[in-house]
Amino acid sequence: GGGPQSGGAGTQKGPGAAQTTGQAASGGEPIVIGVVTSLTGPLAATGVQVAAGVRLAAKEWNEKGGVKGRQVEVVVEDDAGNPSTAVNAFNKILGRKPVAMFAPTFTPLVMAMYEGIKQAGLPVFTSATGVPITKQPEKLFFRLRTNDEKAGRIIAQYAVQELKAKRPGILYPNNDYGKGGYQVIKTTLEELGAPPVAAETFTQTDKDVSAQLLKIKRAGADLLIAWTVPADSGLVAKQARQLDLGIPILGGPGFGTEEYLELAGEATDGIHVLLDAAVGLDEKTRPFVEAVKKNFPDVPVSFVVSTNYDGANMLLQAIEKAGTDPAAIRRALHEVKGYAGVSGPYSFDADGNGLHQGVLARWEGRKLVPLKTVNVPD
Amino acid sequence: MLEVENLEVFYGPVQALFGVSLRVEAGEIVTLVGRNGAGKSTLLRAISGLVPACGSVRFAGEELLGRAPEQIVRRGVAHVPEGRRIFPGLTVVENLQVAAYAVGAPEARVREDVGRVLDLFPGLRARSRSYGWSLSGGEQQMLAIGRGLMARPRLLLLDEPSLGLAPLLVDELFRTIGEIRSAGTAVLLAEQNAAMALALADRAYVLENGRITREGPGSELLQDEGVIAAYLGGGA
Amino acid sequence: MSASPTRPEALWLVALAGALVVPALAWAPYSQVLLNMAVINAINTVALYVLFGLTGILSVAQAAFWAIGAYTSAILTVDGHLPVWLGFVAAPAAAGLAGAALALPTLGLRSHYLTIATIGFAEVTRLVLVNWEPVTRGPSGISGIPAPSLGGLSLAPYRLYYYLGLALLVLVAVAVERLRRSRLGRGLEAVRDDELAAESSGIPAARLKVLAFSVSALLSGLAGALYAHLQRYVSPDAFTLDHTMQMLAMLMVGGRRSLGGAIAGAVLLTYLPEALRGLQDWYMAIYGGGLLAILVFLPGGLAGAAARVRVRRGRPA
Amino acid sequence: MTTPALALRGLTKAFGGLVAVDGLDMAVRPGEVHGLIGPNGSGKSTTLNLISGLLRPTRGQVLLEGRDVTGQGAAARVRLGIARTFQNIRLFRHLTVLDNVLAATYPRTRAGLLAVLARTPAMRSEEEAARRRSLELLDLVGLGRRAADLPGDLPYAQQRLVEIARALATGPRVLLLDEPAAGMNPAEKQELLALIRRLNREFGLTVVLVEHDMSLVMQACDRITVLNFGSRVAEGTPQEVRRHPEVVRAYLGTRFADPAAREARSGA
Amino acid sequence: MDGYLLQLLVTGLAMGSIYGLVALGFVLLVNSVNIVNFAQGEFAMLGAFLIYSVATGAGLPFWAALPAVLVLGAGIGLVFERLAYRPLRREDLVTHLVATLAASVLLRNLAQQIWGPVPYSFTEPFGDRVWKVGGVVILPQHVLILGVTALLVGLLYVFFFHTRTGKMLRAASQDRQAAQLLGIPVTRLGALTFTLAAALGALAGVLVAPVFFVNLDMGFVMGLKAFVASIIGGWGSVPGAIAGGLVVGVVEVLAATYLSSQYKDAFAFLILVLFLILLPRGIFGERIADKA
Ligand SMILES: Nc1ncnc2c1ncn2[C@@H]1O[C@H](COP(=O)(O)OP(=O)(O)OP(=O)(O)O)[C@@H](O)[C@H]1O
Ligand SMILES: Nc1ncnc2c1ncn2[C@@H]1O[C@H](COP(=O)(O)OP(=O)(O)OP(=O)(O)O)[C@@H](O)[C@H]1O
Ligand SMILES: CC(C)C[C@H](N)C(=O)O
Ligand SMILES: [Mg+2]
Ligand SMILES: [Mg+2]
Repeated sequence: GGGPQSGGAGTQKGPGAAQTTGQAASGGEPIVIGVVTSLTGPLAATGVQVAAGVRLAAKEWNEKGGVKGRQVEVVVEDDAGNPSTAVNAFNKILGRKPVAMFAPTFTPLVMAMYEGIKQAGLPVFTSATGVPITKQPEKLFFRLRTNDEKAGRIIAQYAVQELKAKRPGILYPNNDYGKGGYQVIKTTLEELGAPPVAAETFTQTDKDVSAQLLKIKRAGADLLIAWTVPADSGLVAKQARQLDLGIPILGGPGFGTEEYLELAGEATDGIHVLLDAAVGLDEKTRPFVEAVKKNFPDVPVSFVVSTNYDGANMLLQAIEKAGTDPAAIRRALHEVKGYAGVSGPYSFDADGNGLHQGVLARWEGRKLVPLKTVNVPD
Repeated sequence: MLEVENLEVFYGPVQALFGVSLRVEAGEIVTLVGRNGAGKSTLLRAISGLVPACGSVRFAGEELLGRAPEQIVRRGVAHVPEGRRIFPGLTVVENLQVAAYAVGAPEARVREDVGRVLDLFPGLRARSRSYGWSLSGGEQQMLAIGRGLMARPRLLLLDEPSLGLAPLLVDELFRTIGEIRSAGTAVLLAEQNAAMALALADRAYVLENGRITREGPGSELLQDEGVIAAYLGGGA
Repeated sequence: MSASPTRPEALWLVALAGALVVPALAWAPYSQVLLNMAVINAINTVALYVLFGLTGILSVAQAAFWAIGAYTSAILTVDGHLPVWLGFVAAPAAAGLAGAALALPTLGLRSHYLTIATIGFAEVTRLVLVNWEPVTRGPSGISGIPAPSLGGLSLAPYRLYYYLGLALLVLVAVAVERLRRSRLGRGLEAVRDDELAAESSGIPAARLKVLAFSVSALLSGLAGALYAHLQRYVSPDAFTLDHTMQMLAMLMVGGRRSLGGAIAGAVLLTYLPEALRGLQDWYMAIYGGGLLAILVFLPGGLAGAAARVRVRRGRPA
Repeated sequence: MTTPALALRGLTKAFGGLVAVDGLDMAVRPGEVHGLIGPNGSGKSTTLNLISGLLRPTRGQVLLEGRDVTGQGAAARVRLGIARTFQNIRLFRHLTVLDNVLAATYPRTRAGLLAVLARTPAMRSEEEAARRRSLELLDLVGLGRRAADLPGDLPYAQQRLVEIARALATGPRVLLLDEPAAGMNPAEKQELLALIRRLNREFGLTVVLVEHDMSLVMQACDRITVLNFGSRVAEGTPQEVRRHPEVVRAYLGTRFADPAAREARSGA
Repeated sequence: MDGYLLQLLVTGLAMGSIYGLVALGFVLLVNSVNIVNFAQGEFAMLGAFLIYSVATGAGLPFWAALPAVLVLGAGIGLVFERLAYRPLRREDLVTHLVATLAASVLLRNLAQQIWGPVPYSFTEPFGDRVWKVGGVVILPQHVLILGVTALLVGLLYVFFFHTRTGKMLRAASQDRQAAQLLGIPVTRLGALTFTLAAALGALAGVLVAPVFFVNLDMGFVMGLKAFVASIIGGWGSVPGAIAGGLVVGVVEVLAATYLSSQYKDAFAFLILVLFLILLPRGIFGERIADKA
């Protein structure tokens, strides 16, 4: 069964508003969970969601009396979107003797902390999707989202098989996330006999993708696969509409967030999206979304909150079962099979990948309508 | 018109002026002579508010100490500083205009005064559209003096105005200073060219190591043996 | 400051002694990594001091040289399987060459124009790191960088690694001070104060600027190797314009014409944001305000403040 | 005839439409003090800039001891033996007076980067010698006591002397002085005159002197070239030049001209 | 010319006019207090957030909200002048570079405290309207930006070269102390300048909000490119700001299309370096040399 899903009283301004959640009320020292995420800097919009998810779970457990009679304390430190700062944040939290950590959503930041993670030997949760993370030999990572390899394959298959694309074009940001996704999508498209006719990239801080869109159109693309982060996805949708691109768009997970919707506005209508999880679409997830809104009114709700919320719940459950020894926690986590999280069913494989699904949906008006869920077990 | 009393100036821990007192009456030329580093420039800077000082500087009955340089100028005291300080990216004419704008002169007067300065220094007229940076040393000096005149001050502080000017122009400059006086402007003049400066001066002060050691009519100091030995030398 | 003929050598010795014992007092990995970062930042700031403090060239390409050093060593030791020590030699060499390569075409440029050219160089370097995937592995960066070892003793523990860094910093500081007190150093300072007058005194400004660029880049390259083998992972995000700006702030806070100031500023600004972490998401705002306050209330930086104290105590500044 | 220490041939410099130096021919004999005078803006400083290599001529040549140096840069010309001072003092602001002079020993020293880092004995003795020489030069201009000061703390006249010491440190054979007496009082001018003579006679320096103080020019110079509008209007000994009507009219005025010239002018 | 190329040019010019608009803020400060303001982009960011709050948040109509935002922007400029410029007014360019950098960190993070890290969309005054001219898409917002930028270029040019205050400001930027000695009220003019610069920045933010969205990063991105533009146009040159901006915008779009979108940013800097080497004064730069 899942963790408790409705929150108690009291709202906080944002996940960064207070350093810790939960006090040692009863039964000795609190159990400390560390979170390294972007509270400031260019990635903060996503970063605050990580902290919110973990905090919400901890709060709910604490209200039920904690874990093994101990309160749960969440310690959050900022990575400012910068690898060195991320390492410092990680080490700083280590001083609080955490039992496990939550890492940023941006793969290079996670990799920067890797040396420290290895030495500390702690289980680390992340919703970063870069493939290399779970390829590390130590198997310390527990990934809470579908990784890029799977997601890329799902999106490419959907493009060819369901949307009948023959001449797809690809647009991606010139960073780790974009390039990783692009490689998989391109290879899959080629395997499926519909190689991309154009693949264009842009710098993530760039606020104009019209030249790229025009070029893709000019190349005769019949579908645009846009593998972009939320803020850029808004830009793509809007500029595609303005330029009258005239071909269907299939977006990556970035197209399925509140942040995106705020930016894209009307331009989102008709766009297909691949999501990790049907948060907010599925009636079952409603109470969760409301709990987040209530506790963290300023935090946008997306699968980033829900996956980290699920991760924290699985962690606390594992502690309840196996105690606070890191090795024991990891063993317990690897035994998780079919945990029904808000985001979907979790089963950690040997590499530590927990979620293995893709939810395909379509924007109709300003509403996302789920179309189908694809499961890709290993 | 200008009364300086007990002026003291420090540059950090170093004291440059020790209780200096002097006065300049309306329509008078007063010359300061003194060796290098005696404190002539410092005195002028203190009067125009560029360096902080203690004591008292009263102009037309009003205390100037503690006022910002721009307020002092608007009360009628213009300062042609050491080192010219031409605006390099302004043309000759703009350099002049700006000095008049700063005291709120009406446009017609600005035009008239620019013309007068260019008449005074024909060498400048030829370069009137050139940028300040490109002028020769002497041209810059002329421009600096001209800029000082643009404010139509009641008291003009001139710091070594003859520096870098050709002999013919030096003669003319001193003649001009005489004319300025005739027009009713008082002049306080610091000059190395002591002979000419003293000849022109109504009164003069000798500054030594930050103290006034002597004062008197210019012609009198010009005859003074001590002054001759120290400041007039054997040369010109 | 550069005008002072009598340096308080004692101060240096006290600082060094402090630097030697401090790891014993700071056991947590957090403190240990910060010590290491302080040393790396100090080398970078000294490198910037050579270029900006001594030569008057404001370059914002420093992080690019740092990156070139870090990547050179990472690539050679990970993909080339070369010993780490070779990386420590190749990194400064590669960065130094890059420095000369940047200097040569831009020699004719003055002040802000040169600065802008260095921004261009930094951006292009970053783009190459991101896009030249076969070599740099693109934006995902290079992981698994080995730690150096000394006669069988691995220097991986942060505490030991810190001593390696400290030794290099001391070496760098001594070398830079020797440079400053030589004909070359005076030549650099002359170029900084008045390039035209320097040329007219027989000082070949262009050649010295290339020297300054090369030395500065070389030192940052060394800091890069140190960084790569400390974090054991490099990615393009670790070497952005922000980082150069941080080094510049460190130098200005320390006092731009002072070697000691450069080091002190680096240490201070390495710790300042960390000390403010307790303020959570407010801390960057406070950091910006604090940096501004330092500039306003400590004109001339730490070195300037120290000089004023010395004057007040009646000793020669 | 001996080769001139310095010769200008048809030297021309145009700034856009303005021809600051216009086909100037001039020969400076070895060991003489050669005056270069003329009204403000007549091209004297520009000429010095062309000689010292800070400006490239539009046309014409600069010859040092018969050798064409027109293509050489400023620093290279210093190495060949031309040194100068500036009309607007240009000292190295953040270096001490001594370091200002020491910096200019650069072209006469050789230690490279490695020698400097290793502090080789050769480098150290070279450094020692340069330091000694620089202090001697400061003593020569009378500023030994101010070696440790920053130039900005010195009075104007002394800053000019530091400039001269700095120029001397480069080991020149030809010294170009641009208004060295500006801002000096008569006593100081006398000392400057003595210094110029000493440099000329004892050290065998050829000097080109640009100066508006006629008393100094007349006493110091062996020969004088007079410029107006960038061209030579007269050349000769001080006595010849001060009598030249064109020079009197355009530059000197009657104060410096001798009675003969005054008559010549009033007669014209 | 075919429609595709024409469309690309239109896009490039649109981006270019944005760079030019922000570059005008730099130019204004260079010509009056002679500093490079790293926080100029942050002024634009604040303008965008303010218009969002005042128009969307408080529900004021756009044309009423605009003057309010300009006034607020001007107020921010006044405070900025007091805290980040005036105490350092005697220091050099680099001190100001670091000081305005520190101020930009402060402003950006204060903005995050006020508005949160999440971007907003703002589409006034034209909403989603698009013009199509012979197959070429033109956004009214872009036309507005180009028009406003051109107008501002004209106004600023007249201001700096044909008004008393403008000439006095140029003088003050070249030698603060000499200006003071002439009686130019440098302190008051400095405050005026920052008021104008911040208001100009805020206006830029308002105008580009519909193009870039309202977000915390927009300041830095625009700032850097605008800075490049102002160098290409000529240091401190008013017409150079727009000329440089247009060059950068067009080159970027063409290079991204015909050469490589991976290296798009590199081309902006590449032409910059080309300009620096071949035409160091920029398109309209005045020559102010070091003269012996
Ligand atoms: N900014 C300064 N900082 C420190 N000391 C200074 C400063 N300006 C002047 N002094 C010192 O103050 C004293 C007086 O200098 P001042 O410039 O007033 O002399 P002066 O009579 O004008 O000499 P000169 O004939 O050289 O112009 C000198 O000893 C000088 O060294
Ligand atoms: N770089 C330049 N650009 C444009 N004009 C210049 C430049 N340098 C000098 N000039 C002009 O050339 C002329 C000659 O200048 P120069 O400095 O050689 O005069 P000078 O004879 O030294 O005069 P002074 O006695 O006043 O120093 C002047 O009219 C000056 O304005
Ligand atoms: C100086 C430049 C690097 C940056 C620019 N000033 C900005 O605001 O971002
Ligand atoms: Mg003086
Ligand atoms: Mg001259």
